[in-house]
Amino acid sequence: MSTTQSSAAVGAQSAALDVSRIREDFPILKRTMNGKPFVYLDNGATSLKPQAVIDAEVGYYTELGANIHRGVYEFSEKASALYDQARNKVAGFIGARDPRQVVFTKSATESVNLIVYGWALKNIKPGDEICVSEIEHHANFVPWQMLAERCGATLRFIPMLPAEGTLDLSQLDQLINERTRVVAVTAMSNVTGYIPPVELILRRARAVGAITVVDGAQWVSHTAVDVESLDADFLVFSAHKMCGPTGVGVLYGRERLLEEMDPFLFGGDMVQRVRKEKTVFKQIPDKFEAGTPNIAGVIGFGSAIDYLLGVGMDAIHAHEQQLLAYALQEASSIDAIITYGPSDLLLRGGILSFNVGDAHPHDTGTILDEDGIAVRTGLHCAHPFMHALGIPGTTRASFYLYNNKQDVDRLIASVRRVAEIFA
Amino acid sequence: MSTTQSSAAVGAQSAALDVSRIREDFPILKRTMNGKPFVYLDNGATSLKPQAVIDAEVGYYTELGANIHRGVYEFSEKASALYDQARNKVAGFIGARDPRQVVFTKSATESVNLIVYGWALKNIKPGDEICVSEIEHHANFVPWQMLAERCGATLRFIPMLPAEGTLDLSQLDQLINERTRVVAVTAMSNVTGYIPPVELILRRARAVGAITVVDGAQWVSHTAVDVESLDADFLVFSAHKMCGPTGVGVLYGRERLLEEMDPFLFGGDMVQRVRKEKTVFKQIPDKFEAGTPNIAGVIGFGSAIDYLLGVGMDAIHAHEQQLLAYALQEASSIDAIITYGPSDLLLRGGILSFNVGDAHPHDTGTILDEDGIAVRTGLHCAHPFMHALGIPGTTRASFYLYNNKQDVDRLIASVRRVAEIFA
Amino acid sequence: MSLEEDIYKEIILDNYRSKKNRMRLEDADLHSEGANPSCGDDVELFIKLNGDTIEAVTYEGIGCSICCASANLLCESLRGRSLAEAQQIILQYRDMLLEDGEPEFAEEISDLEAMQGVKNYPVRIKCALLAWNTVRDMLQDSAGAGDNA
Amino acid sequence: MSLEEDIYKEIILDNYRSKKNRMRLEDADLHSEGANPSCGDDVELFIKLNGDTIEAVTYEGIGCSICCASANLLCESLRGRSLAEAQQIILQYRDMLLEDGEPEFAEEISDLEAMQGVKNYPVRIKCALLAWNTVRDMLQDSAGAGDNA
Ligand SMILES: Cc1ncc(COP(=O)(O)O)c(C=O)c1O
Ligand SMILES: Cc1ncc(COP(=O)(O)O)c(C=O)c1O
Repeated sequence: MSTTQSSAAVGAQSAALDVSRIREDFPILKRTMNGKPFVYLDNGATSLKPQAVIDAEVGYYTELGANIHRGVYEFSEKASALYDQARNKVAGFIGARDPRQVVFTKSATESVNLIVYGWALKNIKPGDEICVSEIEHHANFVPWQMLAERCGATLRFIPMLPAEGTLDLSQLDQLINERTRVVAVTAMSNVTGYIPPVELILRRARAVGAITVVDGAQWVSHTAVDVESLDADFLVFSAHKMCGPTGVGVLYGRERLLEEMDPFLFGGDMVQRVRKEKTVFKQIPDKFEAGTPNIAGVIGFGSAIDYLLGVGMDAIHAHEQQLLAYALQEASSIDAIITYGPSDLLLRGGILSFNVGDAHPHDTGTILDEDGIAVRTGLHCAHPFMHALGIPGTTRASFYLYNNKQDVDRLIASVRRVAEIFA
Repeated sequence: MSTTQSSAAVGAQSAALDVSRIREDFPILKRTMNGKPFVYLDNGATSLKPQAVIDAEVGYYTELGANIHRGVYEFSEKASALYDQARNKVAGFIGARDPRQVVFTKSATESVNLIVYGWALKNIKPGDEICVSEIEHHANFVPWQMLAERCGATLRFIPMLPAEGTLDLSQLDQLINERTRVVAVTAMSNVTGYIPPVELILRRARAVGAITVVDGAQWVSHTAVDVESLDADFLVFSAHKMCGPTGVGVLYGRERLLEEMDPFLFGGDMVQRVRKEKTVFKQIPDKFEAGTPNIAGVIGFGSAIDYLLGVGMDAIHAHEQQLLAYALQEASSIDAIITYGPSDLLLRGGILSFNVGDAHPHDTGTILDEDGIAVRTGLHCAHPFMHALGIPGTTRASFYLYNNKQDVDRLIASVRRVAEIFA
Repeated sequence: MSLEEDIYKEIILDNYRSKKNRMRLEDADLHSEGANPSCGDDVELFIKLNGDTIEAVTYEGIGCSICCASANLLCESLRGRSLAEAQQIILQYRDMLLEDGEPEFAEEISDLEAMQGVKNYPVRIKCALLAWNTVRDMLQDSAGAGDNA
Repeated sequence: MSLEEDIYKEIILDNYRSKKNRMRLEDADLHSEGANPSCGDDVELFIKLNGDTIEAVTYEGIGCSICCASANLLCESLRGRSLAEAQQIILQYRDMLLEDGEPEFAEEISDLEAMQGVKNYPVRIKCALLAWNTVRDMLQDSAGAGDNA
């Protein structure tokens, strides 16, 4: 995985972002929340949008307005071209060889389900095994659980080591074996920011001929990604977590597999020829994009990709690493705080999950909210994870390119207040 | 169906819209296309967006930005409230008793597929019959064809009468019989604007205990709808055809059926409790809304509903009827034109489908484009329809609230040019 | 208005931390579970009846300070009450949070008034109601079941 | 630049309407179908070979004036040609529409130049290319098949 390399280079690189210039691009950062300047540390849930992305969506609505791939008039052709360009941009962003490997869905969640309905339901047989990890987001777990139930397959879990929330790979060769048909694993935990050794897991999966699914929802937004060297069969992610609009997801897939797969949603635009007796479907990626897509969203996503590339993914990654290191250092001065995740920062993206004394995460969130700070609290759609740790959730601060040290200082000050109240 | 009543009242009512004021609300109408003032007559494909809807989307991105249903902070709570309000508005708009009957999808197309995957695949058995009409859009045909194929069921067609593109109901009692499990029918043809006697078809379907699915993609946008009196099991439609954003669809369903249905997409936010062994799903509608939804789109849709209600659906319907009558009258003076659809305007929404001499629709579209007029040309995602008529497609002009007589005049003038070139 | 004044005052934190009523009742007559999936709060209630009187009431579960404090206060204020009295108290409690009712709790359960500050934080009202809605539904269901029998 | 000057001129409309080459060849040696799903154009080509020479070439299908006119012109200009000559003409035709190549067709097939105006309407270029891409692929495939044999 290219991550390890780029994060290893962080110290040397010092590719400092011009964060104050970047902050100018995000209009919402001028707002106040509960009377305090807005500090947004909920990037794991969704990212803020730069003006360029908002403008791209508005531009589509005020200058083109038309549906795509169906009109012979100028505005429709222009909208179609922008839509197709967005696909090219996404393909380029992740290093896909061919834009036809990029399918637009409505979310990373739909992308995983597309794999399950289009590939897995017809290929998984009773007795087959599906291997996931214990730290998966529900989006990359519940669909596989449903699949196992429907097909009579067995679900196996790469266990979590409670100490640092990392994966225990010591039994990998038993967990992924010749009965394993699918290995689905996250490239970055949305709870702790932990970046598992996906390369290793995928290598083992390929050795037994299993299909590999990588959940990149947290990862693609924060790191330079190269799907060719990752060598996964499928990669899923969401636009809204990477400066793009809501309602757009991506399924990247190996060409051969996408071609083998059944269509998932049926309807207009995915068909070549429809007769009462028989329908012939289009080729990939069209056969997976039935109906009118989220045109404005996809066009806005194209502009988000441009924006991120303009800033530079390696620089973003390095910046988040610095913020995380700073936050951890500051947090360590608060007695009552417990943080989760690996102590080796090279194994982590910019997420700080914690609890304060006996304050419930919900209480912590409310106090931070009063101080103008947005964080996520609770189970983070990762019930099995929390269950394994035996905690009622965490408070999660997650960083992105527009966050700065002041944001961390505000966070730490507010956490101190939590510690005092619940002393 | 309430349609027939309201359209019957058109003559008397003369609820004239203030179209020039309405046009002010749509910024794109100030544009030119190919150097000519833009005439948008492609409303069947997608509608233009009023400033209020654009503002609602932008407002979400610039003032809230947060994900919904997961945050304890102010902006997330506000975004959640707006999202939930949009559901209430949609429910009110179609006269649903309970907002929980409104499921947000990404499109009408996904809504039909949700019914197929969530209800039909587990209920349809070999030998069962599914009845659709020959004039369906692919969105309400291809999913049923796939279902029939997978389940060994038989697809039956309510045939089209080629003369006016209306449905032949003379064999209805044989076509819908005690083996019929599903009856799926459009409430308004996207090719001709024909409004079939859905009430009659649904009554027969209920008599044999079949599930009824109404495709309202063209209908809900143009008519006051009351699902209670329609008494259908399911109704599907898309926001983008009714002044709303792209990437949002609706599945309305009868409570009992929605509750019986399996979830369709699996992941976060649709679960109550997830354990490695077993997952408990949320209630309707949440169990159908896995993952981060199109938050900006749904909030924008809420504002589109407000906008349409502000103008008044009966007035919109009457206005389109007047435009259609005018367009048909003007068109009749062009020798080479052939128009499709019922001669009785009470059976029609505001769509004019036509061909000119031996000009292929594509040629017509190009000439109209040069004259600044946006229309749709081709098969309109209704191959079986075109096949039944034996034509290579049509040119379709479709009206909406912001169209006026000048638009029709411009259309007619350009069609004359087509007739001259292809004389 | 500040969190320390409205919510995070001693009386609530004490009730949050109290383990007194936090246990399962193995011989409960009534038992029910309530959850707020959006925040992960999850509460189980146990009631032991003696005729029409609530002899014992306890709770178990996971929740924030407001959720747990309100559950503990619930146990404290319903123990020893008749079902009719209990229903009256539940009504008053809900009114305090949902309507603009000024609370007029009897002296011995006036601690319940401490929850009034939650009103200033609309997001948290559902935390303060979870246990109370659960007990209300539980009593209604059992009354309904009685009617049917 | 206007449609009447660039596209809808007599030579194209005549080729669009011509029925001369519009038929199936039952004894064709090569047969292939091409489609532009986005506009519904759908063309079938039939070629009868005599050694290396295209003895007959016809088309069938549904398409706009540009699509059908270009298919008819294709038949007119490839009939009687050797495969090598045909490939040369196809190359030139595609260059005319896709590159900035000034067409230099031989006198007897100079009607092909009429299609040049389509360049001003980028949306329609794919209509003008459908039959020509289909024949190119068909000849390439058959050459490839020959090599393998
Ligand atoms: C009658 C009809 N049904 C269904 C659809 C599908 O709508 P969407 O593309 O928004 O899913 C359309 C739109 O093209 C339509 O006209
Ligand atoms: C690791 C991970 N996977 C998947 C998802 C699902 O993304 P979405 O809600 O956009 O479908 C998320 C986002 O919450 C995530 O953090």
